Amino acid sequence: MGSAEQISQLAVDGLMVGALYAVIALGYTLVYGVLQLINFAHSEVFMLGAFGGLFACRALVPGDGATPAGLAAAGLVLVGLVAGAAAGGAAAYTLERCAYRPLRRRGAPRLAYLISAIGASLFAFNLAGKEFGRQSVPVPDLFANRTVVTVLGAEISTQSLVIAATALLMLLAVDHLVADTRLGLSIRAVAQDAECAGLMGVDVQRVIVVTFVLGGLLAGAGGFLYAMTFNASYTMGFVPGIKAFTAAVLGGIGNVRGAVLGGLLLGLVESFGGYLFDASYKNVIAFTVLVGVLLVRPSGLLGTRLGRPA
Amino acid sequence: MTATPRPLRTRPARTVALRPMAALVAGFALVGAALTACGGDSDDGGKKEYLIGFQGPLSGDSQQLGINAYNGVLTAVEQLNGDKSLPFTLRIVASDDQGLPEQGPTAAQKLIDNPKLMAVVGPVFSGPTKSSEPLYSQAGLLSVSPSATNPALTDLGFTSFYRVIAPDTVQGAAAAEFLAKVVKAKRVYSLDDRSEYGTGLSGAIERGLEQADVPFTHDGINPTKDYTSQATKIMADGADAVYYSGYYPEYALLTKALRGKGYDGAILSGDGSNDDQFIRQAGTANAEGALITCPCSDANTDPSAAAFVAEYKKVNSGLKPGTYSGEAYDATNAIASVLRKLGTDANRESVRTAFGSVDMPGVTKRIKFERNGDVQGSTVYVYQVKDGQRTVLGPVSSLIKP
Amino acid sequence: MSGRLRSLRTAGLLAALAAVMTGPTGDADHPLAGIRGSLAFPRVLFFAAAALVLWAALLGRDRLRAQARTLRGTALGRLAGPAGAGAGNGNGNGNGAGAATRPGATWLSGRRGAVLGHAALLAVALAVPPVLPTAAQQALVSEIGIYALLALGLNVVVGYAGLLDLGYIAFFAIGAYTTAYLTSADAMPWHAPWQLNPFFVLPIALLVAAVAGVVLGGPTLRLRGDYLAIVTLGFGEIVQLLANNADGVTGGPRGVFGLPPLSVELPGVRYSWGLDPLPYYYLLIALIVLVMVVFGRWERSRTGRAWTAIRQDEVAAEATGVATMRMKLLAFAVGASVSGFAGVVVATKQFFNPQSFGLQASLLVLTIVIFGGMGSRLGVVLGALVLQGTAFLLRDTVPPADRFIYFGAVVVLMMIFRPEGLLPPRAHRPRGSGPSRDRSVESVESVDSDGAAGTSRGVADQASPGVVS
Amino acid sequence: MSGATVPRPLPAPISRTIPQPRPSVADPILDVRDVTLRFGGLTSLDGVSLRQGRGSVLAVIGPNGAGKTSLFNCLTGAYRPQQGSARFWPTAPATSANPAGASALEGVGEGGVELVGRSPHRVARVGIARTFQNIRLFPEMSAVENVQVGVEVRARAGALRGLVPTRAVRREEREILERSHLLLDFVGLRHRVRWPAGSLAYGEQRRLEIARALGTSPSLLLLDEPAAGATASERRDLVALIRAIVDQGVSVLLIEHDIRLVAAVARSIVVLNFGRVIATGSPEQIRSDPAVVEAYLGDSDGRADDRAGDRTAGQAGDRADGREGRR
Repeated sequence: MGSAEQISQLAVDGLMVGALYAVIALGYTLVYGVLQLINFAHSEVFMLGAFGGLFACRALVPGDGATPAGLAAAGLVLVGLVAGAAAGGAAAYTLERCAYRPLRRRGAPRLAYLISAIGASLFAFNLAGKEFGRQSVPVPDLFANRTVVTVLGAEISTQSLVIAATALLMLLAVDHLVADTRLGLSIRAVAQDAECAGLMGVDVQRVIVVTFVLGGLLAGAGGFLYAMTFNASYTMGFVPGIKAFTAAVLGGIGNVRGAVLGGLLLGLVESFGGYLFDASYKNVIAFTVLVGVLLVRPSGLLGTRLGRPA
Repeated sequence: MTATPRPLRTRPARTVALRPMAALVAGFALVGAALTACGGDSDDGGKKEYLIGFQGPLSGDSQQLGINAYNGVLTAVEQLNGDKSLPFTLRIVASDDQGLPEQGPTAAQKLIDNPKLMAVVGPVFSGPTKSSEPLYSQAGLLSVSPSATNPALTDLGFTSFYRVIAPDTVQGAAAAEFLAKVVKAKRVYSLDDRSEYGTGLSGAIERGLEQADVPFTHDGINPTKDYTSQATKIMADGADAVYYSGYYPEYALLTKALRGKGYDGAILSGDGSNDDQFIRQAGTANAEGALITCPCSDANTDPSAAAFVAEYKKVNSGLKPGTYSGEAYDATNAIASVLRKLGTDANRESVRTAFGSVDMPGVTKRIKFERNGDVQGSTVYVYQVKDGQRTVLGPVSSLIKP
Repeated sequence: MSGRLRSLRTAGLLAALAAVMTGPTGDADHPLAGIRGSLAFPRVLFFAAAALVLWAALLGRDRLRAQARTLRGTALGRLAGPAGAGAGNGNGNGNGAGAATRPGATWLSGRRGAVLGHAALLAVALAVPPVLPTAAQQALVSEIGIYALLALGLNVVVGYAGLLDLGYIAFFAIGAYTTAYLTSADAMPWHAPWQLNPFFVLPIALLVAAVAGVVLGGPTLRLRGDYLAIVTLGFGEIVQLLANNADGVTGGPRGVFGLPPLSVELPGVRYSWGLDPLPYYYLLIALIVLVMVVFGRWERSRTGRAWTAIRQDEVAAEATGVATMRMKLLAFAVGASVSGFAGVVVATKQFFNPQSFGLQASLLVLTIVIFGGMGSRLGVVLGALVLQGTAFLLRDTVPPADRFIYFGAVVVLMMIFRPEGLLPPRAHRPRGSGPSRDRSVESVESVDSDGAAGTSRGVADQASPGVVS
Repeated sequence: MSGATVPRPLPAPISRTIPQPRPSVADPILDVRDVTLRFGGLTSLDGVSLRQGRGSVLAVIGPNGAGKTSLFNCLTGAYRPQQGSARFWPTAPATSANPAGASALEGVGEGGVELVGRSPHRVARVGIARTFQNIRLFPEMSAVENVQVGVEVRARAGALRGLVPTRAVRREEREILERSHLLLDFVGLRHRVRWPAGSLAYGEQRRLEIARALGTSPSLLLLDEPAAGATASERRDLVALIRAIVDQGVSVLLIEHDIRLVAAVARSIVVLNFGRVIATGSPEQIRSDPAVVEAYLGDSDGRADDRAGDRTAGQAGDRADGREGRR
């Protein structure tokens, strides 16, 4: 293998993982934009989405061990995505309803939200471990995974293509939704000044719920995509969650396009960093990026809040 | 003197009223938990009862290995209790250490506190063994591990520690030999998971490879999910065999990543990966052809262990023995053989002193100990995934000859 | 009417949740088996009954509250009401110390009562353990005592200064590894040229951990609360990873084994802590009492007030001349040093490896602090006793791996229903005072808008979670 | 709420005080020169200069969003202006170790102390205390504890020394508590000593904030709209309170909308609009100044735009304010 091939291979791998980080990061960024609150439990939404999609696929994949092909494969991927998104959305709704809303109603201080979210996270992933077992679970093979194209020596598999294409579609959809729709307008209004938006007739409570659910839908679908490569397990949320959060901060938290940029960049940094240094330090790399960005440029690369032109 | 201060709220009724719920729910949870506990044990005739302890992970991420071992102990105990010629009955007391070193002392102490308890099968993992053995040695309570393979454990001066499994040095040497002579690897990529077990095994393998003059690259990676850049690194290294010293969840992901990139060299791992979960988690197609070394025979395919397998299935409602089940069964039987000799007036001290001279056939190997508590001699077997099934290729020694 | 139905729904949901939490376990092949099993007969009957009891309790309580409210409403009426009179009364003497006794107080309240109460608790703590089985003693040391000490330290950071530190256990690791470095020549590859008695290591580990706290806190304490939480979490992970990967220094995953036990060697007095848990227990009690006394003194001093001020409104504290950065660093360093302190005890008592210092341990300590009562010394010690003690007693009925389901639920429920914890700190307990903080009412039902000082809610935003009780 | 506030003498700082110098406008306490503050493209303060005599009351008035609070934030270290300087000549409380007071104050020479670039707590320590437009108390702490936090700025016992209750430490604690009670007395909150600050009535909270500020023994007190939301009788009390404070030798810099209240206490007034000083002078001069009349009544089109811009700038600043980063 020549070194140019390795470089493009690492870039492709990094971009694929980065796209997943971006999808999860959107959830952090949207919620942050609206509530100025880091949703610590978002990683568990991601995990539950992965299980949701996985179980749906398992129920549908024929048990004879044959790998589906063609339309059946595409349909199964879609089912997985939808089920994952649904599970994620439901989890996010429940989270908002049970761990956040009572606090908001009381006007609790920020620290309370953080702690409540940490508690919810502990609860959710350990309960998932109890109900779904503590072993890693693979997503059944939904299509034959083989190399489709070779770009500059990098082999791109069906799976990478599926993941990248889906992630891209979701990112575009969210960007459109936030930038161009009425719902997006109210989200941006609440992000900029919740009180004022409330006075102007925006149903703030509803916008918050919708934002949570939107983040949950994305994270759930992202969880399913993630599980296709890396299997699902009850502890799977934590590390990608932290990394997605890093991506959100890197791009500028509260900024939708920033989250995408941050995710892709972080994926690349990690992929190359893991190759050049020690793969054990991949998490250290991510944390170092996080700390560095927070200390040097807390507003991130693009640095604007949700609702202001990027 | 005054009303207690209480914030006024817009919805006082709800918020205030829900207040006691935290306590109530906690109460329900506790009662419910108690409900799940089953009733007491019934006494069995007039025979003397000895207790046998079990220490291992019965919950947590690695619970499967602990459960395998526990079921092995259970099988032996059920079988022995069915034997009318024994002057005593046996009962198991299990203590869960979750496989974590910091849980070890408490788990061990629970067993030590029970005066009727004569010996312990366990601890299952090396970490808790290190933290628990000082207590067992102090209490003079015999503990026989079915699976703690860290080489150093028998050199730490524990006076009541034995194990019925060969340390990783034995497996490492055999694996290196297998790589050099059967796989005929020109270059080996030795990767460990930086755990106590993994580093011990990879170290032993690398010493063996040095002796066999096979060049190798050493690398370590903490358990993670994303092995893609590691796979790129391995392929860039040009090694035609990869040996992963670690456990099956990571071995599965590594195999998946390597095969996904079209790696066509040999992929191997050790006893920590010797579980059907590996095939499941890697996907049948990816796992095909993967090799696993283990200082354990597969009772399921070993004709001499057929009786054990049948008994195991009977006791454990149809489950097949897993990794370490046979070893735990042997450890229990070895303890029982000492008790049988001592009759009804055994005590901890007599059991411990008599155990060093045990010499009996077991289902996994002959059970006979070195002075330091290591089991004598051991065979390392090689397994391969064929058609989605783990199958035994045979002992390393016999694979080398042809 | 709808209120009642809502209570019933809440009660039912909580009971169902409890049923699932305590119910059977599922696995990946039968993902719904656990839930289905939890909601099957006869369990479901029990929990349905529990829900009804809960509902009845709620309704009864509702009614009492409503009555109390009407009474209070009339009492508060126009003027400051009885409360104001009482308060003025209580401070007629003006110059009394912080804990001036209130009129009408019985001999059990006030300063003297507190001292007596503490003394009684201490007597129980000293007298009971010897009669317990050794396993319980073992748990008292390594699961309760150590965590009580850790919780006392974290309490300074979270409870006093209002900073969320999720990498707290890293300082525990630093204390433990410092002990290994200084006391043994062969437990760890890297060791000091001379070996010290572990007792001398106590102050050294305390200092090392405090310095580590300052080094970490220096750059990060400028960050806002939730960022700080994430950065400290990252720090904790990094310390664990480094301990695991730097096998040439720390021994890596093999851990540290065989440190010399604590021992006293004075002329005439020779004592060595061995494997028996009881001596460690008494040592821990001594340390806990020491730490509680020191922190109690701090709590009532200028330092404690500065911390509270920072927690409640950092901008105002800074403008009032409180060196907020320095005080936050102090809180961080103090918390870290207690953690390092505990590290010494653990290191000399038992084997440890990097696994022992994971995120879960940090979260466990946090859970204890939340449960016990942020800012309350006795509260967090009792929190450790109750939480960890229950976990120990139920270890054979509830799988230990399920513990964190309960801990997570405890944290969320506490934050919702009783943010001030099991035993709230003095400041939050009822005290002869007037109507409560009507300002908090203003922010009810509105969105928390991040210290937007332009709005009237700047104050509430910065305040501690213990604020609203 | 609680009836008339009868100002009493302002209690002495915990350590002895040297005699306060007589108020004299020729002897400045504050000299602000050319302060410019921008947020992104928005200019919040544009070359603001003002000068305050020792022992005087200077009022800063201006329409909403004129930059008054931004000016306060620049003086107290919450913002760092891009240009300009603010020099301050404190009258330091003397300590027993240093009876000379002012001359020994760190960094105070002929040129006074530069405020720009100081962190807020160091501004407070050098002798400037402030209140906030939107009251910022420590709502959970009792009234007296709120004041104690201020008084303790001048305390000697640090975190470690405070641990050991030596005689000196105890005496100091007693003095702090005593002084805090006297300050509460001074602002008329004697009957609220042990009440949580958050439970006080609005007017009481304002007074408590002033007591806390006075606790730091300032030579200059910055009041940000102290009469906002006050009743007529509360305003009268406030006038009396401010006069009493000035009588004790503390200079006051005041932001206020109520021009009658301003005229009652301040001999000179600075008018800000769009971040610029548009007029300076006595209340009478200001009232007849055409620029001021224009600013308050004048053409509404232009003003609406600029004010909106200024408001956004203020918001951005407030957000920074809420974060830990001060600059």
